[in-house]
Amino acid sequence: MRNNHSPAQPGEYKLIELLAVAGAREIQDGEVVFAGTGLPMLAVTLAQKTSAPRASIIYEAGSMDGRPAHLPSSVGDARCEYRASVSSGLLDVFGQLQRGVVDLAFLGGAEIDKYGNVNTTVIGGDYYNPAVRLTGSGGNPDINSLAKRTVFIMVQEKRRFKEQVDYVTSPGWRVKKWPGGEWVTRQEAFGSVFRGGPVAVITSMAVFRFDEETGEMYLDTVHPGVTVEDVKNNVGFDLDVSRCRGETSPPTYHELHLLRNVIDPEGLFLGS
Amino acid sequence: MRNNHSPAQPGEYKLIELLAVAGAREIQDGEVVFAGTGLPMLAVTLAQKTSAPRASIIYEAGSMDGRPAHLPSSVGDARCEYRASVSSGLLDVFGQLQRGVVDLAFLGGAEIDKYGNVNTTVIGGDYYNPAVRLTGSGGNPDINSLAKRTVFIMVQEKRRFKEQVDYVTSPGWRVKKWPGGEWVTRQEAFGSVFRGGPVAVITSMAVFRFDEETGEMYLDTVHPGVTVEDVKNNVGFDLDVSRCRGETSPPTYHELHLLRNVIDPEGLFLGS
Amino acid sequence: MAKNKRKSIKEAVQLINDGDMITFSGFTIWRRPMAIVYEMVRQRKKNLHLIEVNSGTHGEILIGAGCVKVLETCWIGHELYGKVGANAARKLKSGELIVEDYSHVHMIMRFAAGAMGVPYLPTRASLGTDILNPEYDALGKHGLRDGSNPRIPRRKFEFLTDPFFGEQGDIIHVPAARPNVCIAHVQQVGEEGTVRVYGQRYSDAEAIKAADKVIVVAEEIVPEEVIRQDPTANLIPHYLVDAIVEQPWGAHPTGCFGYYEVDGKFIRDFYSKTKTQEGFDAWAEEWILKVNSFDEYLYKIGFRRLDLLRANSSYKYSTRVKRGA
Amino acid sequence: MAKNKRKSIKEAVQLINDGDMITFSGFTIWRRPMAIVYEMVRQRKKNLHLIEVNSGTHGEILIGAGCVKVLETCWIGHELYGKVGANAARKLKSGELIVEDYSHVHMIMRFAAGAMGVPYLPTRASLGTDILNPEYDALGKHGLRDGSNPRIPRRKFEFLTDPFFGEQGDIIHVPAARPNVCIAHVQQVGEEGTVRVYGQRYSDAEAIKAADKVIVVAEEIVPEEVIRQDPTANLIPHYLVDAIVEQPWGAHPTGCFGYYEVDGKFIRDFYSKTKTQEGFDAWAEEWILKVNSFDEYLYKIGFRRLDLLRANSSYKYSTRVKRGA
Repeated sequence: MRNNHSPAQPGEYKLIELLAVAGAREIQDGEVVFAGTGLPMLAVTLAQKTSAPRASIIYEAGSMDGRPAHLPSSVGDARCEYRASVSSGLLDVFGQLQRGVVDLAFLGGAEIDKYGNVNTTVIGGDYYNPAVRLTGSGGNPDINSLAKRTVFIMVQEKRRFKEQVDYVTSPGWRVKKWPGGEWVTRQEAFGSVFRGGPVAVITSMAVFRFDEETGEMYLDTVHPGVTVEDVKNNVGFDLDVSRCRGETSPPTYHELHLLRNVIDPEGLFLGS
Repeated sequence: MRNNHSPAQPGEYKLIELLAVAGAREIQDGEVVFAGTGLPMLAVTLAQKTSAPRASIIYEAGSMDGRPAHLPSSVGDARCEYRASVSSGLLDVFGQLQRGVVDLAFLGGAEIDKYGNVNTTVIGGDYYNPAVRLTGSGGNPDINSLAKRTVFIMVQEKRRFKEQVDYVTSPGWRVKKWPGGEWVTRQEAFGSVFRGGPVAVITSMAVFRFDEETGEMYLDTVHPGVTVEDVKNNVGFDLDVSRCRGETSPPTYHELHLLRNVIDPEGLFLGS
Repeated sequence: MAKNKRKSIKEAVQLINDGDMITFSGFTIWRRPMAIVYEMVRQRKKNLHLIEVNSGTHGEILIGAGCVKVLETCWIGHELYGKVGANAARKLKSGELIVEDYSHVHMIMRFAAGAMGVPYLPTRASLGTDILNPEYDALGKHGLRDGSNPRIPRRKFEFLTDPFFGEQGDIIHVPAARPNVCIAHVQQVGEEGTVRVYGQRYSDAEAIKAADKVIVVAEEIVPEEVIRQDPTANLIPHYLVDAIVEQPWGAHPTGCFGYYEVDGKFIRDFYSKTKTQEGFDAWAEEWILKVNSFDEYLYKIGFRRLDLLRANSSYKYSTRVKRGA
Repeated sequence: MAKNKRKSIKEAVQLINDGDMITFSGFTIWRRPMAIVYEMVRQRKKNLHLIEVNSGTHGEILIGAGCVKVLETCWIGHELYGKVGANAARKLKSGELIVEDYSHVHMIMRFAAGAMGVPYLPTRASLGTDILNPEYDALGKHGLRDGSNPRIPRRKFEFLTDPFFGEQGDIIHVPAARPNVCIAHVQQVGEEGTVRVYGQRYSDAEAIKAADKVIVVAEEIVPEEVIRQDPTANLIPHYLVDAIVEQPWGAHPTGCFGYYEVDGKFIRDFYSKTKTQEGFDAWAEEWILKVNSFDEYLYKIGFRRLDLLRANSSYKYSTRVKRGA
């Protein structure tokens, strides 16, 4: 009988399951995590049930360290506050975020650039007459700018990994300082409230991290079955692949069991 | 049998009962009243049981429109929140105050000057080495400065009614504009948030009001048994008595019954 | 004791004027005052200025129906059931709608400022983003920051530094939100207007307190003496509420903690129709204009569907509705 | 799940350092952490900087015992049971204590700023008062605003005007309160640290969130799974709490909603003794230094008195204790 904690083989898991597992591994036990809707929820919930049982999750609609019996469909969902430590509202949780309570942010994005600037607002055309108008920022830039570390989970496509995003919704390692608009480092922009920034981007093909000096994205691991060349072909800027450590660790059978049978048996995010 | 609503005679009521009744008569039905501890509580509660049943009371510790079954001994008392509309905390009630919700403030003071500036901080000597150090402001200046009208209830003594108070704890009709310290009208100091100011001072001897033009205090009514001369002798500045309307209306038997048997049967503020 | 605040949905909507600045209770697709929103479309409200911490299905309906001129918010979409606000996107591109982008923290602080009666609040959220880019000041670009509308601030942001602790880095001041009207859907309201919200309170307290006029729709109007038995559980004192309306299921298709689930299927269908104006118009004809009242709308949805959405009394959400793909 | 935060009173007080900036739960003579305050006197804490929305009997004890160097607050007294803070007044005049006056709104906004992680908040309360007089800046006068203590702001206030709505009149910025430690007495805390407060919450949330270290004393430590059955009734999430202590009656002689009444007679007696330093010293000898623990103190007060103070379960306060003159 195969060991539950041994890695599953390609074909035995879905991409989204790999992403959830890769996300879960970014969480240290005891951390306070601020997570968005969707994959971040899978990742954090999985971590709580494996390596980080004492991690607490804040959702931006106002729940703190809920222990959902059923997977929430969004952060406003009644399921988020089941057995929570506190359930209140936005002013409370965003106040805590600004106060410096949050260790790790888990967020998504439509576009990203080599400095980790993320766009969820407008793509193409002009700001006032865009080719595509997206949802707007939500809490993405707030959570990313005030947590100690941020992990983005995204779809990998060349058009989404750009030299420069069309609109900086959420700040990376090099940003513009307003109202002047001069390019500065994230540390310079945030001054006293600089606490860190994006540490990883987990995509459908790979895991990326950022150089501590230059703030530029580099390839850390490729997902099983994906080549470094594949990744390069799906990135719109010159990507440093010299530090690639090899393959992203696949899910274990135990993790797959948890995801499929315990965390998302309804197939809300995993699909059917 | 005497009519319950006929006025009681001197000797049939205590001074404090007269003050509570005079206070109650300042309240219009339906108003939102922000009241301090002590006599203001008697006044507001009496008004709710007579002419202003729809008046709501906010106490600064965080209760809104409580309907106490027993008289509270202070604004933090559990009795304040009995059958309240909301019980929360300071940020909520002071936020509402600043937002402009409060029609009438009911406050006390140790010293007052002819412009209605009130002192509850230091008397005599220097600010840093005073003859008497009092409690400090509490919410007095906040409530007085952000309500639409303020009524002060105080003891009348010459040393308490001064040309100029030793320290302006709570602002009257002429105040200093800081940080420069130039004397300005209350309207000038408050600008856009000017909503009104002190309208009456009810003391152990009389009721005073303020001239709309000059902001100076004048005598409105004297309590039964007190002469205009008595009042002048107990005021430390030149008092306008030309507009005195006569006597303060005494309590009715019904009001005395409510105060003694319904509102403060324990003698908390009325004494035994 | 208090004057009678009870209104019908029609009467409540008559309190809203064309051109008003409006905000709402709830969060994305949770606890939105849909019964009022449908009636606003029926009464053909015009030139509304929506100011919201975040928007959702209710905003998309008002925008699709042409009731809205300005949308100030951090987000519009339908969560899992529709990834963008398609009506807003279309009308932004056609020039019919002005969208002003702020972040989530900016918006909640704007409402907190409005609720506390100050003209702004400071924050350090979202530095380094294009939200702060002065060229992306939509109200300014459209000439609306000239002070002629006292509810529209003359600047989108101000940048300052800290004189107290010697901290480096910018502080942003965000202007207060000062809506004419807040329309809230809650679980319970007392006969005098005391508001009780169960579950997450989102930004309801700030939205209600920031507004000059407050309309509260509740699943249930309850005796004031009962709701006052636990005043710490209440959110808003009666004297801040102008009108109360009882409308069970009044937040459908959005969800209501303890009462019913989000109707994801209904919202997904709505979203799919909003990809064209014609699609939206047909949807609005069917679900809003051809039904005369919210009760008729509920009848059209049907008992079977509504009962599946009904919350389990322990979990506070439905355990019977199918949510997955 | 969480690490064990349970401490004895002695251990909890060892978390407080000489020179720390300290704040407390409660309001004047309600829900003050007296068991901890008595132990602070026994452990002879020194040079404390108290920063409080308002102070009360607990502050008077620490000041009388010489533990306090600075008091920043809007008020100190004992409500009906003692009209001023006599120890504070005496030590202010002798130069042993620095008192910095702010108003009630200023102080709550200072704590709200600390809780929200911003260096200041704006307000319009108390314009035209000597609180704003630059000559009455006690910390400045004593040379403490030189930036050497990062928790003491470099100015007492800042004066600005509104650039957004064209409003006239000054806006005051008040600096954030950033205490090292908050000591809170509450009714219930979960085993992991989740805090529940019954009745008015005063400024507890802001005081706790503004502080770097949080000590919570509760009437009862309760199972975390029970306190989490109604998370909307909880005030503070467990991860903000560092130490928890169970101490029934731990707020005596101040009151605790739902548990017991203010012991007015005890406070009145205390106040009468504080009119001289000798009087206070004798009181402290009898009630603090000669008793080794809070349990011994309760024994000295006696069951008969405590039981009279015990709250009626419906009213949430005692209906049996005599309160009047």
